[in-house]
Amino acid sequence: MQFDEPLIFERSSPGRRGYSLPESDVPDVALEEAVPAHWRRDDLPLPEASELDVVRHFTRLSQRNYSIEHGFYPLGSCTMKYNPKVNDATAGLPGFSFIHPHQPESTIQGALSLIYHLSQAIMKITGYANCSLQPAAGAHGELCGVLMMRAHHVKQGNPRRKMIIPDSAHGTNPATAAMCGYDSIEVPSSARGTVDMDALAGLLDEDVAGLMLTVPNTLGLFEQDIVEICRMAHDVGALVYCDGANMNALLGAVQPAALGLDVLHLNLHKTFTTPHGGGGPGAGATCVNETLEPYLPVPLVREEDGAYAWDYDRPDSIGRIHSFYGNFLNQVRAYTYIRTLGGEGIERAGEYAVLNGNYLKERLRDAYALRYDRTCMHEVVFAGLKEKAEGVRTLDVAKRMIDYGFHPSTVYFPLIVPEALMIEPTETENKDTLDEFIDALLAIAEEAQTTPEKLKEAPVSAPVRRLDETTAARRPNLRWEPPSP
Amino acid sequence: MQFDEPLIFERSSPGRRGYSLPESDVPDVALEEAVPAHWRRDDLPLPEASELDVVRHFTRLSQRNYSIEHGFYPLGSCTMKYNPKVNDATAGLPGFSFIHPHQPESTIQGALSLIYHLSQAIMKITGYANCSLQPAAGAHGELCGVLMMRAHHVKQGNPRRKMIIPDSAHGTNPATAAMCGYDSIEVPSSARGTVDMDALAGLLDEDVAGLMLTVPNTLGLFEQDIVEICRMAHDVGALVYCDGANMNALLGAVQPAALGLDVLHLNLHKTFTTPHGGGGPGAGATCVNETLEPYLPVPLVREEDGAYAWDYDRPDSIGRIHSFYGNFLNQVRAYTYIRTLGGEGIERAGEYAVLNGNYLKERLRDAYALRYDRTCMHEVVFAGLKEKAEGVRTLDVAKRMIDYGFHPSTVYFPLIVPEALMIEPTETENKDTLDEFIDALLAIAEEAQTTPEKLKEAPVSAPVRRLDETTAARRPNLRWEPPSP
Amino acid sequence: MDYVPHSSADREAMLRAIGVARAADLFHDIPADVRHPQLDLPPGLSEPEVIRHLNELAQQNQNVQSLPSFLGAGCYNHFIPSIVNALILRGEFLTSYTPYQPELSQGTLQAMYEFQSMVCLLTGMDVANASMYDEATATAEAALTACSVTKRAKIVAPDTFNPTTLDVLETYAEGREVTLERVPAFTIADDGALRDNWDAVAAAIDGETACVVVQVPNFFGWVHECQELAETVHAHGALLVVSADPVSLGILTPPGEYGADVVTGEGHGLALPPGLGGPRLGLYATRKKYLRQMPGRVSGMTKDIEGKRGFVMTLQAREQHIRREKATSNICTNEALAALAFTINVSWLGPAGMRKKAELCLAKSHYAAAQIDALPGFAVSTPGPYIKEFVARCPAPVDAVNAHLLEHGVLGGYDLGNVRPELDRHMLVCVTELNTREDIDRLVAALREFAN
Amino acid sequence: MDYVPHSSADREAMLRAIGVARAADLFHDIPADVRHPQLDLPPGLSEPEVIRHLNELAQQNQNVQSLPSFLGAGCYNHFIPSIVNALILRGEFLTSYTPYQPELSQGTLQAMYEFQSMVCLLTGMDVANASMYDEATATAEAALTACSVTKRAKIVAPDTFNPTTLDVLETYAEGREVTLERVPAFTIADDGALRDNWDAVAAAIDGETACVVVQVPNFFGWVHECQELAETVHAHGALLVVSADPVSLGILTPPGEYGADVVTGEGHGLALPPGLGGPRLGLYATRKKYLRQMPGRVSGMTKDIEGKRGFVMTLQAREQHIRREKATSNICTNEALAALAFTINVSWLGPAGMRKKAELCLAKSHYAAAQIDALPGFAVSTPGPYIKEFVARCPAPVDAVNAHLLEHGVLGGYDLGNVRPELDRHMLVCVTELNTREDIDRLVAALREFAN
Ligand SMILES: Cc1ncc(COP(=O)(O)O)c(C=O)c1O
Ligand SMILES: Cc1ncc(COP(=O)(O)O)c(C=O)c1O
Repeated sequence: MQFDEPLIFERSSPGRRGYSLPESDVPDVALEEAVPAHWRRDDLPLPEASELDVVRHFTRLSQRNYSIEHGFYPLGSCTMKYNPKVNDATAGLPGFSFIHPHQPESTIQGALSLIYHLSQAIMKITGYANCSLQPAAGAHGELCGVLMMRAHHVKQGNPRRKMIIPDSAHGTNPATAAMCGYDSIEVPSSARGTVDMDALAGLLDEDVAGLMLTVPNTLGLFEQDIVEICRMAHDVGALVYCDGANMNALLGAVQPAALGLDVLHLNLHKTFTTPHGGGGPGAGATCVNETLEPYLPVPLVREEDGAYAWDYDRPDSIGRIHSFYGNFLNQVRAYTYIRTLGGEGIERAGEYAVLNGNYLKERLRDAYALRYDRTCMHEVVFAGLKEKAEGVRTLDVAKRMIDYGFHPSTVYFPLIVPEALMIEPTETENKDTLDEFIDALLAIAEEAQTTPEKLKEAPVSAPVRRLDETTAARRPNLRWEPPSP
Repeated sequence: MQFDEPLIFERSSPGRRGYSLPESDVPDVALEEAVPAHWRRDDLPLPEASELDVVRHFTRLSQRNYSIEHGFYPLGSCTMKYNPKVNDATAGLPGFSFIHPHQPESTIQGALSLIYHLSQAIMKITGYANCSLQPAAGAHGELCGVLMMRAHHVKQGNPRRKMIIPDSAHGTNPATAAMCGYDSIEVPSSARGTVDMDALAGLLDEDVAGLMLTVPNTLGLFEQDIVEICRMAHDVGALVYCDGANMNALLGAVQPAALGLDVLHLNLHKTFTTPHGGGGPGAGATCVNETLEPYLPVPLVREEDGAYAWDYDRPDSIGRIHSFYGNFLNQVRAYTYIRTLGGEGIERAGEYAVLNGNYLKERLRDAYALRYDRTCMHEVVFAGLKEKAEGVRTLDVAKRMIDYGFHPSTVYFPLIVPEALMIEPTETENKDTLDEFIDALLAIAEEAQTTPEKLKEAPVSAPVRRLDETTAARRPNLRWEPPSP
Repeated sequence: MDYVPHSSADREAMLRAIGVARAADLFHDIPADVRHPQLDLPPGLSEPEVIRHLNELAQQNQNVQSLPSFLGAGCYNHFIPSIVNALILRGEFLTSYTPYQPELSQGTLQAMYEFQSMVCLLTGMDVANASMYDEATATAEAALTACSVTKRAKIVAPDTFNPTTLDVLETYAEGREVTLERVPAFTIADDGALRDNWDAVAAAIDGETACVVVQVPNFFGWVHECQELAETVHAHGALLVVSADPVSLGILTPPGEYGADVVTGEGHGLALPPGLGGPRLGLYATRKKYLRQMPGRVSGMTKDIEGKRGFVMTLQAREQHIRREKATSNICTNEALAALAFTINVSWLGPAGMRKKAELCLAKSHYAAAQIDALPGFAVSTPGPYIKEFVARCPAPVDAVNAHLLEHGVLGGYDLGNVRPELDRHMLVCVTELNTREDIDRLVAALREFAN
Repeated sequence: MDYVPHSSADREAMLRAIGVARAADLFHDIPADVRHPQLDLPPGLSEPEVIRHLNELAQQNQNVQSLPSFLGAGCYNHFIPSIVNALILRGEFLTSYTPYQPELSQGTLQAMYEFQSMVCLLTGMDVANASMYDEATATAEAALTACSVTKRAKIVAPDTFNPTTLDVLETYAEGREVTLERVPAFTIADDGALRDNWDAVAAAIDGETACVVVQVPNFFGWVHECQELAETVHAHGALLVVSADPVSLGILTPPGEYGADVVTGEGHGLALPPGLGGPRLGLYATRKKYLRQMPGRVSGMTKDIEGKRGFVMTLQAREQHIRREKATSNICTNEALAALAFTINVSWLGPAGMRKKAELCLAKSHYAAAQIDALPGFAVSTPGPYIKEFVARCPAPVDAVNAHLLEHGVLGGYDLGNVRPELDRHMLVCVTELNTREDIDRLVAALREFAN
C-alpha cells in the first residue's frame, strides 16, 4: 500500500481543527491588555487539519521510507543494527520521560543513578578514566573532545595550531578541528589503507595539537600501527583523538584507551542501538584518559554513599556544550541495551560484526574490486565493480540494490577509494539475509555486463525514481509559501 | 516500500533464537521427574527466528494491509471511523493492562469505577435501565440479549419458538436466534426498505418470542414505524431486540429505549471507536429495559458510598457469557472516547455521520442506482451502477476503488438489494475526502461504460491481484506443514 | 472535544448539496417526541484532561507489576516481549477491519494463517480457526458442536474443569436441549488433602454422551491421565474435547496425540497482559473431519490471477454471513489482534523459548510449593504432575491469609472457597516465569509470619 | 541476552567461507597484549529482568505528571498529543538513517520540508534548517556564523538571556578569536524588584560588534523591546540573532518582522516531553541571503526523472561531508525525529491551537502571578509583558521555599540564585497549559502556609 501524498499544507482547509486543549479554568486575560499591539502577530498560516488527517498524512509519509525494520540497511560507518523495542519501552516510562532537569536531585535519583552507571559501563568497555554523556551526537562528541585537547594545550601554555587527519577521515573530523581553531593537515593512507607512517613522521612537530584517527578506520581496517602512532604523537606533546563511530568492531576486542588513544567519542546511536530516527536524536559520549579528565564538560554525575548528584565543581572544565545533560532518553536506551547484553553479549556483538563483515568481503571479492586485500573489521570497502562496465558507476550499483529490496550501501566514501562502495552489515543480520544480499550484488554485477540499463534506470520499485539534485541545489525550494492573498 | 514476504516458518533456521527469558533463580526441577514420560512432547516445529527477523516479518506483513490510517474505509455497517490514539495510550497504562481479574476489589477500585461509569454513560446514551459490558463483540452481545429474552419467556412459563427477523438483517441475527433455540421467521421489507407492516401483522402470534430489528436498518434507513412495531409485538407478549451495530446514526438523536425496543446491543468497536484490529478484539454492550434487567449476566459492578464491587447477587441472571468481564481494555478505550466527547460531542458525532451519509447519497445518485429514494441515516445502499454495463458487476466496481486509493465499500449486503454497494462514511471523514471518493466513484461509473476492462482487471495497485477463492474453499490449505523428516 | 472535521463552510456546502436547510431535517423519520433528547453526560474533556483523569483511575489500582502476584486460575501474568505491543499497535493491523477484501488485507490474512499453523502444531491437531473470544466460549462452542456432530445431548465434564468455563457452557446451552453433567473428579480427605478421582469421569460416559470435556492441566493445576479416557470416549462414539493451556504445551504432549477431537485453550497468556481478564484469546483446533463444523474465521492459502501466493478468508459457507440461521456459530468479530500478538510472541519464543518458559514455570512453582509445604500449618496438595499452579491448604480461610499478604505487599493466590465453600482454606497458587525467587521468598516469609 | 542471530552452524559455515578457523583470527591486527580484555560489566539481563530493573529506576524519580510542577527555565512541560508518540515510534521513521538515499527516504525528506516551512512561518524568516541539537547550540552556531559573515569578533548578549545558552556559546567560541560581552540588561532594586535596563544593550554595540543575541521572551519570562534595537544593530552593520520560544510565537510578532537576521529557538516544548532535558530540538531560521552560511541539513523539493514531485537533501556543499574543514559547521546527525514530532504536533495544533496554547499559558501564568503577588512576603516582579514565566520574590531563599513545597507535593519554580547569588530569593515560576487551576491553588496554598 503506497500512496503519493501532498504536503500537509495542501491538505489544509480553513476552519478544520485537530487540536484538543482544555478550556481555561482561570479568569480570562485580555490579550490586548497583557501584550502590546506591536507584539501581537497578525496571521499564522499553519495547516488546518483534523487529527485523522494528521495521522493519515504521517502514516502515508512513513510508508515512503525504508528502515531497519524493512530489511538490510548496510550503510557503512552507520552501524544500522537492530534497535531493540525494549529500549523504546523503557525510555518511554513516565519516570524518565516526564522528569525535569531542574528538579531537586532527591527527586531524580533513579535518573542520576542511570547516568552514573551508564558512564561506568562505557568506561569499562572503552578503558577510559571518565566520560561525559553530554554530547547530543557524534560530531558534538568530537567538538567536546577536541575542545578538551585544546584546553590541555592551553593549560600547557600553547593551544598549538595543527590537527593531523588521515585522508580517509569522515568529514566531521576536519570540520570539528576547524571549529576549534585548528588547521587540518592531511596525512595520506598507505597502500595497506592505514596511516602512512613515514608521511606521519614528517608531519609531527611541536605545533601539532593532535591527530584525529578513526579506529577501525573508515575503510574498515584496524590501524595496525596505532600504538606506535600514539607514541610518536605523545613524543611531540600531541594528543590522539579517536573517532569511535566504528566502535562496534572493537566491542570486547580491545579498549581504545589501552592503545594509547587519549580521547574517544562514541555514537550511542550506532554502537549502542539508539535509533537513528531519520537523522537524530543521536547521543554521544566523550571518553578521556587521566590527562584530559579535568577538562570534561560540566556537569557530571557523582556518587556518594549511594546518593547521586550533579557535579559542577570542575574548575578546568571546558564548560557546557548542551542546555542540559545531552539526549537523556537515548541514554536510557543505551543503558537498557548494555544491561541486556552484559560483558559477554558486548563481546559477542563485536565478534559477530567482524565475522559478518569478513563474510561479505570474501563472498563479494570476485565481483567487486577489493581495495585492500586484508582482513577487515566490521565493514568492507570496494572500489566499485571488479569488471568495469561501460558507463556504469557505483551509484548505479547502489540504486539497483533498491530494486532487489535492500537499502543501498554507502557510496563515494571514503573519498580516497574511487567509486567506493562501503558495506557494513552489523552483527544482527543473519546469514540468510547476508546470502540474499550477496546474491543480489552478484546478480547486479552480472547485469552490469549484460543489461546495464537496468542499473542506470534503477530504482524502478521505490516511491520515486532518481531525483534531480542539481536543480534542487541551483534553485532551492526549501519551504512551502502561503498563497498570496 | 512493499515487499512480498514468505511465511515466518519459511524464515526459520535451526538454532536461531529470538526469545529472552531469565535464567532460573531457583533449584532445577528435572523435567523427567516432574512430568512422566508419556506426558512429555517430542518435538515442536515452531519457527526459529531472531527478534529482528520477527520484527521485520510483521512490519512487512503490516504493510500489506490497508487501514483507517491509510485512507477512507467506507465499509457499510462497520463504522470505520477514526480510532483516537489517546484511547490506546490510556488502555496501555499499567494500572489497567496489568491488573488481574481475581484481585481483591479494594485493589481495583479505579477499574471498577471505570466500568461502572461507562455503564452509566451507555445507559444515558441509549436510555436503558441497565447494561452489561461482558460481551466480547456484537454477536456475543446478541447472544446475551436473546438469551435474556428467552429467560423472560421461560419465567413467563413458555420460551416460545419463533424469532421474526427482517430479510435485510445481518447474518448474526438469525445465527444468534438459532443458537438460542429459536426458529427464524423472515419478514419482508416494504418498497420503502423498512419492515412490511402487513406482513409483520400476519406473522405475530403468541409463539413469537421476539423480533430482531436493526435500527437504523442495514439499508441505512430508520424504521419509521418502529414505535408501532414495538407496540404490536408487545401486544402478543413478544419482545423487540435492537441490533445496535448502527447506533452511530442515533447518537444524541434518539435513545433506542424510548422507541419501545426492549434490549439493545452495541458494538463499542464501531460506535465508540475501539479499533477493529483486523477482526477483533471487539467489545459489546447489552442494554436492557426494566423488564429484562433481572436477567443480565453476572457479574455487574455496583456502587455503594463511593466504593465499587462485583455484583453476583442476581438470582434470575442468565449466568456468565465470558471468563471474566469482557474485553476490559477496550472498555477503557470506549470510556476515554465518551469522556472526551461528552454529551455535545456524542450528539455531533451522530449528526455528522448522517450528514456525511446523505451527502454521499445525493452526490452519487446520478451514477449509482439508489434503491430507496429517501433520506438515509449514516449509510447508503445502491443497487450497483445506474447505467448497467455489460459484464460489470458490483464486485468490479468495488475492486476498482482500490486502484483509486480507497478501501472498497461493502458489497452484496444487504442480501435483498441486487448488486448492493453499501457505503458508510462516518463523521470523522472530511468533505475533501468525501469529494475525492465521489470523484473516484463517478470516474469508475464512467469507466464501466468506456473501459470496463479496467474494472474487471482491478485491482492492479494492491499487493496481490484478485485471488482464487474457489480453489481456496475446494482444496483448503489452512496451515503450514512441517517438512516430513 | 470531538473528532468531527467539518468547518462550518463545509457543513453549509454539504447541506446545500443535500437540499436541506438544517442537519436536523435529516432526522425527520424519528418520532418527534423522542428526537434529540438532552444527554445527561458529563461535559467533554480535552485530551490532556482525559489523560489526567484516566491516569488517576489507573493509579487507584494496584497491579501485578507493582506487587508480586500469585494469582492465576484462568488468567496469567506471563511475559509478553516489547515487540508485541510495538507491532500490534501499528495502525495497519490495529485499524483495519475483518479481511473481507483480501487484496487489501494480506497482512492480516497471512498472520491468521500463521496463527492457525502454530495452534495446530502446539495442539497436534489438523486445523484451527483464527480465534474465538476466550477459552470459555471456545469450549462451549466445541461442546455444542460435538452435540450437533453426534446428535446427542449429554456433555460430561469433571469438576476439576474451570468452573467459569462450565458456567459459560451452561449459559450457551440454555437454548438447546442439552445437559451438562459435572462429575466429581476429586475428593477432599479429612485432612483437606485433594485426591484424584478420575475414574468417575469414564464411568459417567454412556451412549447418550456427545462429548467429554477435560482441561489439561486442570483448574487446580494438575494433569489427569487422558489416554485411557480418550479410548473410553471414542468407544462410546463420543468426542473428546480438551482445553489445554498453550504455555504448558511447550513441554506437554499435544492433545492430538492422545485422541482429542477438539482442542480449545486460552491463548492470552502468550499474547496479552492480564487486563482484568480481557481481551482474551480463544483457541480452537480440530480434526480435518470436523472442519466444516468448526466455528469462526479461517484463512486459506491460494493464488492470485498472476499465480502469486495470497491468502483469503475461506470456508465462509460455515459462517453466519452466508449460512445465517444454519451457521456453525454466530461468531463474527473475533480476537484477531490478540491472535496476531500470539503469533508474534510464539515466533519470538520458538520451540526453545516455549520450552524454556514452561520449564521456568515448572521450576519456580515447585520451588514455591516446597517452601510452602514446609511451613507449619500449610500443606501442598496437588495429586498429580503440575506446571505452574498448585493447591496449598492454609491454616485459616484463604481470605484472611490474603488480607495478611496484601498488607505485606503481596497478591496471594486464588481463594478456592469461591468454587466450593468446603475449599475455603485451599489456595490456588500460580507461579510463572515472571515471579522471581525474591517474590516467592517474600510470599513464603509473609505466610510464615501468618502461621506464627 | 544479545541480538546475534547466528546459529553455530551458520557461524561455522561463515568461518569456512572466510577461511579462518576461529573468529578470534579476524582480530590479529589488534596488538595481542591488549586484545580481548575481560570486560568487568554486570552479567546480561533477559528482557523481563531489564524491564523490571528500569521500572525500579524510573520509580525512584518523581515526575511532572506525578507532582504539579512550576519548573521551566529552558525546559517546559507542554502538552504533546498521543498521536505524536504513536507516529514517531513507527519503525519507518524511528529506524531509518539520515536520508542520504532519497528514493528510500521520501517520508523523512518531506517531513523535513514541512518542518522547515513551519519554522519559517512561525519565525517570519525565509529559510530554516531541519534542526540543531538544541537552542543553546543553535544560538551558538548562529552567533559564530554572524562573526564569519561580518568578519567581526564581538558578540553582545544581554544578561537576561538564558545563561546556559551563553555558557554554551562561550564553550563553542573557545577555539575562535571571539569574545562575548554580557550586558547587564536589568537591575535589582533595593526591595528586590527587577527593572528593565534594556538601553544598555544598544549602548554596548559598536563597530566591532558581529551580532547581538537576544531572547524573546527572555530567560526571566518577559519581552524586551526589539524594534529599535534591531535598527541600532543594523546601523552598526551587525546582525540580530533572536532566540524565540516557538510556543510564544502563537501570539507574538514573528522576529522576522522586527528585523531578526537569524532566529533560533528551542522546539522541544512542541515536540517531546521534558526527558531530563533531552532530546531537545534546536530551531534555526534565517534570511535568504545567509542561506549558504546556514549550518545543518536542508530538504528541498525537486522532481524525479518522470517529473514526479520528490525531495532531496540539498545545499550539501555547506556541509562537513562535502566541504570538510570549510564546512559551515561540523553538525551531522541532528534531531530529525524531534523535528518530525514538532511537525506532527504543529499540524495538529494549527494556527488556532497554537494561539490557544499560548493564551492558556498567558491566562494561567497571570492567574498564578496575581495569587502569589497577593501573598504576604511574596511579590511578583516582571517588568514587561510575559506569556508563561514570571519572577516571584520570596520571603526566604528559594531553596527553603522549594523544600517546603516538595513536602506539600509541589515542584516549585526555578531558583534564580543559581544564576546570580543575589537572586537567591527570586523564583522563576513557569505555568503552562498543563497546570490546572487546582495545581496553582495548591502551590499558592503551600506558599501561603510557608509565609505564615
Ligand atoms: C566516522 C564517523 N565519524 C563521525 C560521525 C558523526 O557522527 P554524528 O552523525 O552522530 O554526528 C560519523 C557518522 O556519521 C561517522 O561515520
Ligand atoms: C448489523 C450488524 N449486526 C451485528 C454485527 C456483529 O458484530 P460483531 O462483528 O462485533 O460480532 C455486525 C458487524 O459485523 C453488524 O454489522
